[in-house]
Amino acid sequence: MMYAVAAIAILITLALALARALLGPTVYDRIAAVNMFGTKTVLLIAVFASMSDRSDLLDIALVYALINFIGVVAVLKLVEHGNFFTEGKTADEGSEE
Amino acid sequence: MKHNLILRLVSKFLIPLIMLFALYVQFHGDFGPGGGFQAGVIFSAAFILYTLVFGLDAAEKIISPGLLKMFASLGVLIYAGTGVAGLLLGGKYLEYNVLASTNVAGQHLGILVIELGVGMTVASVMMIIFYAFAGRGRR
Amino acid sequence: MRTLFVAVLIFAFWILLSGHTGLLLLSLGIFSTLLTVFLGHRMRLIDRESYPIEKLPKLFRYYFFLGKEIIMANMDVIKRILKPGKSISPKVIDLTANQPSNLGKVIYANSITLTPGTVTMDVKADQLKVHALSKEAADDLASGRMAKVIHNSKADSS
Amino acid sequence: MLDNLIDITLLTFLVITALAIVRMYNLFAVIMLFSIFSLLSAGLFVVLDAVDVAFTEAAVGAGISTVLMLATLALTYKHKEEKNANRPSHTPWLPLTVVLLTGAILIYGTYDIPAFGDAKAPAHTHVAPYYLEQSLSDTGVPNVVTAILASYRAFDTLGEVAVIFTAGVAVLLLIGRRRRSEGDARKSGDDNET
Amino acid sequence: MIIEYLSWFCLVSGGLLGIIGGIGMHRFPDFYSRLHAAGTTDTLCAALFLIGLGLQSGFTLASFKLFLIFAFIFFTSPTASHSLANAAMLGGLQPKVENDA
Repeated sequence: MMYAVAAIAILITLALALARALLGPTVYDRIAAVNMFGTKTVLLIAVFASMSDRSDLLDIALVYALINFIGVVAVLKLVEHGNFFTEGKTADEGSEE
Repeated sequence: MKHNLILRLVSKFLIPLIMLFALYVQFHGDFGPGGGFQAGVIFSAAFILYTLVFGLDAAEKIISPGLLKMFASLGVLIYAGTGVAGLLLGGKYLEYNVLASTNVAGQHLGILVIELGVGMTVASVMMIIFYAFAGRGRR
Repeated sequence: MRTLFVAVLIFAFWILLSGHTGLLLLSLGIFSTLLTVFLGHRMRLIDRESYPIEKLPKLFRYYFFLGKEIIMANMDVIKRILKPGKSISPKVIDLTANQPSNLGKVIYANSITLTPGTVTMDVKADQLKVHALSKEAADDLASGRMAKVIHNSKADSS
Repeated sequence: MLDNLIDITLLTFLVITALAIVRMYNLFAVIMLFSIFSLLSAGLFVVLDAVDVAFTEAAVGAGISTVLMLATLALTYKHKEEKNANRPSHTPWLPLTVVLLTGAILIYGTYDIPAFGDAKAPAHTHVAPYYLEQSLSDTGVPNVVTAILASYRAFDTLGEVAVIFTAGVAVLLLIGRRRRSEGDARKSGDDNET
Repeated sequence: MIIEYLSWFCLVSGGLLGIIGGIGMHRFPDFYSRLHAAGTTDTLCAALFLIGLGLQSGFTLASFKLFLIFAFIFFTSPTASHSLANAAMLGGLQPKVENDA
């Protein structure tokens, strides 16, 4: 019961986010919607995992939580430089040690 | 000039965790979902994040394209070599039962080794593809 | 020293992920930890910015404060979403992040983003560009209340 | 009950997204919708209990595919300067006919497929029961998908790895070569073999 | 029993928060204000959901994984929001502002 309520709430949110992604006037609106969609999918999978009592499903949610923002980073990089090969800084440059 | 400070710091924190998670997926394919293919993809995602944030030149200093090609071939070689090892030990090609003293142990060892091969190949090929795409257009 | 600590941390992460304590998986875990730490070291990822181990207790105290702050700000945004008619008056303001360390600046900028109503748009040197949903949110930030808490919790010291 | 609800909702979203992708001309937006598509399919696979497939979808869809598609876009965009070349130059009728015909044939083909959940279907009588019952004692691996992929069907997987390897080689041959004629003094040491 | 009520509370309020955030994505006039509705209510929503689920599963490995999911969302979500705002800014999208001061 509890899980059903949670899942339905997430599905409604997914629908709202999907509508924004489809309407979206600017491309950034769509990306924001995709981002929200990603988080909500993670939650949906987590709810489903708890409901069916299978903790191995949580690994999938974990993957999304870990690497879903790489797409947004790629978008930033593309908008900023127009390519992917521009020299960035090495990791220790600008740090204090 | 400190560019993208937030991104740089958060990536520095997350990349080792993504890599460890990839290795966890690699070695727990027997128990839960996952296996070599998924692990390879996640591992290469960590590298792609590194490339995106710190630039292609920095990434090529960590693992050069030549080394990647070697790893990609090595993965296939490990897989095929496991099969040959089965042949040499008196079984059929890719028959794992003869690899260890008992059948189950042999199967376990064989699966572990070939998954490692799969993971290596997939991770390197993904990185090769990304390097090729990202480096295209660089003068 | 820090590398050792990070290695222990990462190994703990492995154990808790896997939950298996067989000999094979433990040794694979050790192997994975070593590989990760080696690569992390090669990429120069492990330093006092990304794994600030000596500041952990202070950071915890700060995140407790931040949690309260997030809930309050969420309430505010919810009210604005549900209020009929025009409820927002967006502003862009410039702030100076006077935290001495990079870590402090990132914590500050991310805290601004995490509390709804304000999003950090850009970080250049120590200038933050912040988009705020309303005048109140902007004024609250400009008053430097959050920066003061970060300073008091000493999470930002270099 | 709840499973069915989630199933149907996600499938509906999937269809809507697919239609939107077809209708859209802005490639950047299409890539973003693709990542929604991938998220939805991963969710669907989870609900349908295909955990390993869901994992693959998650791993590939979350990171790699978006980045690679964006990279492709970054490469092709420069060569296409005209902004409003939106409308396709061909008429839709020929492709539509082909698609409709193929679809009709495929639907006709489904009449020979055994009914849903039919216990006598070949898929359930041939080797699947053996795999399901014996894999644990044969291989000692709890995850039956891994047991099938890596042990019973190890030849197939070897082929797949070879395919991936070939894909890498092909990409290298096609676009891996740097144009070094334009004064590439900066990089000369470690990638001579490209 | 108390735990039961608590996790009910968490899940319901998390769900409501998510839906309200979704509504906000449609009510607000421009991209930057929508980002507030979407990107940032996400964090609290996720936290509430994961706490609720964690209370259900008790002190197990599963709830540890739930905690990890929360922790990663906690770090990646503001980063993604910031990157997106930064990208939009660099891409030349002007925020609608009211300078009444």
